[in-house]
Amino acid sequence: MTLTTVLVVAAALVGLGLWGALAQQSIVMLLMGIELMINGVLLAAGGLWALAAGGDPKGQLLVVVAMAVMAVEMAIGFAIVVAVYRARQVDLTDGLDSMAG
Amino acid sequence: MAIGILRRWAASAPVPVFIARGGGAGWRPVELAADPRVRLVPSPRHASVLLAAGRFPGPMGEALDRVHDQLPAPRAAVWWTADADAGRPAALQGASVVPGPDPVDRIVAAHRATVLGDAPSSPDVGADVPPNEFVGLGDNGHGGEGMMGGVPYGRPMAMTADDRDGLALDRLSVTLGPFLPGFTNGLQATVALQGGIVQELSLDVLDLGEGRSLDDLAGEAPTPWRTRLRWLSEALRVGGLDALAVRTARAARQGDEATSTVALVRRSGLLRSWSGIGALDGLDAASRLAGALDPSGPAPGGQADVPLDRLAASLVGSDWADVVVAICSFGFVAGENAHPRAVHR
Amino acid sequence: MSGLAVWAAPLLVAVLLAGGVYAAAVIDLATGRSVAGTGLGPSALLQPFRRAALTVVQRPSATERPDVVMWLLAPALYLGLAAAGLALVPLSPTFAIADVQAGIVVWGTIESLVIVAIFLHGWSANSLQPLLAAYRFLAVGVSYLLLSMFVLIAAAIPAESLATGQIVVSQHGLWNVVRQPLGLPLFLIVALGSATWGPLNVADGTDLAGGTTAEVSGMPLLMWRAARLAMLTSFAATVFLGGWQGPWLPGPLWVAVKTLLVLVVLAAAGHRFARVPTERFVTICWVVLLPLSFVDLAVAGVGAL
Amino acid sequence: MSGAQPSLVVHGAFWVFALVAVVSGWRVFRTDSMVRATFLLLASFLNVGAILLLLGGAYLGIALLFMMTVEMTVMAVFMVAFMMNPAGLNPMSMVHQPRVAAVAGWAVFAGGAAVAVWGRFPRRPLDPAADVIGALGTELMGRSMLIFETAGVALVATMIGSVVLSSRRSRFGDEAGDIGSLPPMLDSAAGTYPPGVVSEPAGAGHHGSHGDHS
Repeated sequence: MTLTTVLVVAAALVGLGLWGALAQQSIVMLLMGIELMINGVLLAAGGLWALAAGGDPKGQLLVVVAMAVMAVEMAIGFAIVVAVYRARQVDLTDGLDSMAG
Repeated sequence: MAIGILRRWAASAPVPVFIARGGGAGWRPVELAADPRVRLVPSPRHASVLLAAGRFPGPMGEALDRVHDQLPAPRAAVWWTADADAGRPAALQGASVVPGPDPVDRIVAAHRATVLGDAPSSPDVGADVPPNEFVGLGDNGHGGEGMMGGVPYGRPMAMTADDRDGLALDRLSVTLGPFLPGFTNGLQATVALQGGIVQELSLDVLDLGEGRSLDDLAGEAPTPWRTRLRWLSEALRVGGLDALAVRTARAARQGDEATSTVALVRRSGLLRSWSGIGALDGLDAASRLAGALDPSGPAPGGQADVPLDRLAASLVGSDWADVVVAICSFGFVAGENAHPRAVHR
Repeated sequence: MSGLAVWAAPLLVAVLLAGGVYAAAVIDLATGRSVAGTGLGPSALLQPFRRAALTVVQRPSATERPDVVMWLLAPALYLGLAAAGLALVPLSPTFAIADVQAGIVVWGTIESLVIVAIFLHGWSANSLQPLLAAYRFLAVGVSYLLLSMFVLIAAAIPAESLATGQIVVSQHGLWNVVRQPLGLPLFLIVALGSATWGPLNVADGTDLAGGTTAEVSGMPLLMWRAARLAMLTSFAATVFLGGWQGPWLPGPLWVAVKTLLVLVVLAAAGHRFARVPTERFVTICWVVLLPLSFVDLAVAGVGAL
Repeated sequence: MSGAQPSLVVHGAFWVFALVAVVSGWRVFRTDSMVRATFLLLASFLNVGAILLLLGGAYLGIALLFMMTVEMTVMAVFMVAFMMNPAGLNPMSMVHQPRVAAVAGWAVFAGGAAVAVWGRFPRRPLDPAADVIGALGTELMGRSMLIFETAGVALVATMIGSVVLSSRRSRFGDEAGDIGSLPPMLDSAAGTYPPGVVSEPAGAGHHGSHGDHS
């Protein structure tokens, strides 16, 4: 468990998340891809905090803020999904090619 | 050796019994809860003995067969009936028949014999295969239109439809009953569910046959209060009050006034839990329960003609668990006497 | 790890778990019999073993296309979480099996994973009644989880620490049950929910033919029942009743006595109160209980100033 | 637990957690069932949380476990509610632009890994004796109070925003009754609603304008 290995694992998670977010048609699956990317970011931030920054409390703060961002992302994401689904019966990104209305 | 000890301990446990109430059983089997040698369980999966009480003609017999196969081995079946000569369902071919007032001795004996390995476990009746072949349609071998719906295994898949939140979520069609806890004898519900919410409901009573009731068999004509306590015991089990249900069953068996039991029921919050559920003709489940708790209240069976169609229509839009409570609450007014068919359209 | 040998910790947890499950089973049986009016009798002491033996003898059931991995994993997860909860309990001034810094947050995690375990148990059977039970439990679970958070944070404030050991120490002279009178009742509601017990038995209720357990038999059913009982035992004594503190008796004994007391209260509540309808509980939880937990937190905060 | 020289056990545990985190993260997008997808994502999060614990983030790791468990539980409900094929019984494909996505994913991974392998980072490992939880608390309530408060306000705004967006009586709604929101016009130029969206007076309501069934 060195900084390098931690960061490689984090990069793998971010890559997987991006792949999922781009490839999946469903909006909720897209959200899950984004969550997985943030997961990788959290790991990278935690690794840098513990192994490169000597435990600077700002590093922990960054991780906490990232978690808050994740919560916001999911809540607003789902609210939009609900609103869109109510309006159009659509839960696929391809069905949302127009922002009109 | 160790296995032998395990089995001996298992054999001496109170017998978990799943009761299937058939024609002529009324609520009488519920009284068995009073016996400390048995324990009534809510699912056939938890039982070691299936007690078939009453008659099981035609579709009732088929339903019994399905329930029988759900009991885990080692299992046994006991048939408590006045007329064992009339049609015997496949599940009861090897069952010991009790033509007397109290089946508990036979239940315990059957349980001990199968658990100790002295008697074989009651064999499966149906084949363990899906009811239909998988039939694939569409681009990816799924069932129906678009990417959903259809009947891939001969059963309808979920399909979107309107719902009360305006979200048009998936809807699932199933048949439930006739041996669910709280259900009146032979009652079967065909229901379309969206989540736990009932969107369509039809209630039917399967044919229960004609013949003597279990009370006739015992040579007893139970007082209205006793039949009321039997029903109350079942209702308490549905409400999550198993210990009080045992107490009530004991009172029914002993012919008690059960004043303290009724007081406990009043204090249990069951009335509050059931209020607002299953309202029909200005009465909800709680007020029906309150009527049952009042010794001077309406006699059981006083309202023999519960219109199942109207009941079903009034329950559309409620939670499935509330439907069970509502049906259970009608079990009392409908009367549990020899003829559960009193619950009839 | 308080200097405990690596092999000893799991062993000790197993002993605690077995003892806790047994005690809970006997107390539940005894309170049930007292409500039912049947005699208590010494048979109550052996009954749990008999019933367990029978469940072991029965064959595990199968449904059509269940998610087998999840189905088997859920009871194990539930039991493991209960064990983890027991490991957090400080047994004496110097000893808890798992003496972690953020003990109370760990407990919150256990509670939330319990919700996942119960949901998966109902979901993976691929059967209607378990699924309905799983969903209604989810609604209840997410509601009571919030209560638990605020109540536990309130308990951590006087201790100025997230460690369970410190929380017990902080109750010297004045137990949290007195200092934060709202805390214990609210926390007992959480305990009933986590064990899906009595009034909050929405996951395994008879009205849904046994709920998430409706399709389960044999060993998995035994594990599931043991886990539910174990969840009842874990935590209330530590956070609100002063843990190991008390005169005359040694610490671990006080923990046991207080835990048994809590068990009696919970078991009696289970036998005396009917199941609360899901929608009503969720409403009560958000409208009444959650504000009460805010008050609890505010009281704790003001007390700390 | 973690110091300058983590033990062999810590190394082994790290690789196990890392492997499970990555594999379950990958399986999220390869399973048919939405519930499975959600809880696989949770598994990925739980393992990352465990790695954070190994790294010495006593609070961060646990907080991640806790938060993600609750979040994924709620997510499971949404997944089942909004995804087709919730149980995974119907085999189907729900992907688009798979090649673009795969290339982008691999590219990001390669870039990140390159930075990880060849990048120069200071070597300042965490002091194992440090009180990291206390340090975080002091930071949150001290120098970085403003950031913390901002996050709090953002979360409140999120709550309000998501309720407004998702509630039935949203900004198009009608307060007078249970009429529900009127969805925006799909074709605003023509000024027409698609058929069935506006409720017909005879009660032939469609979604969004559906009254109580009872």
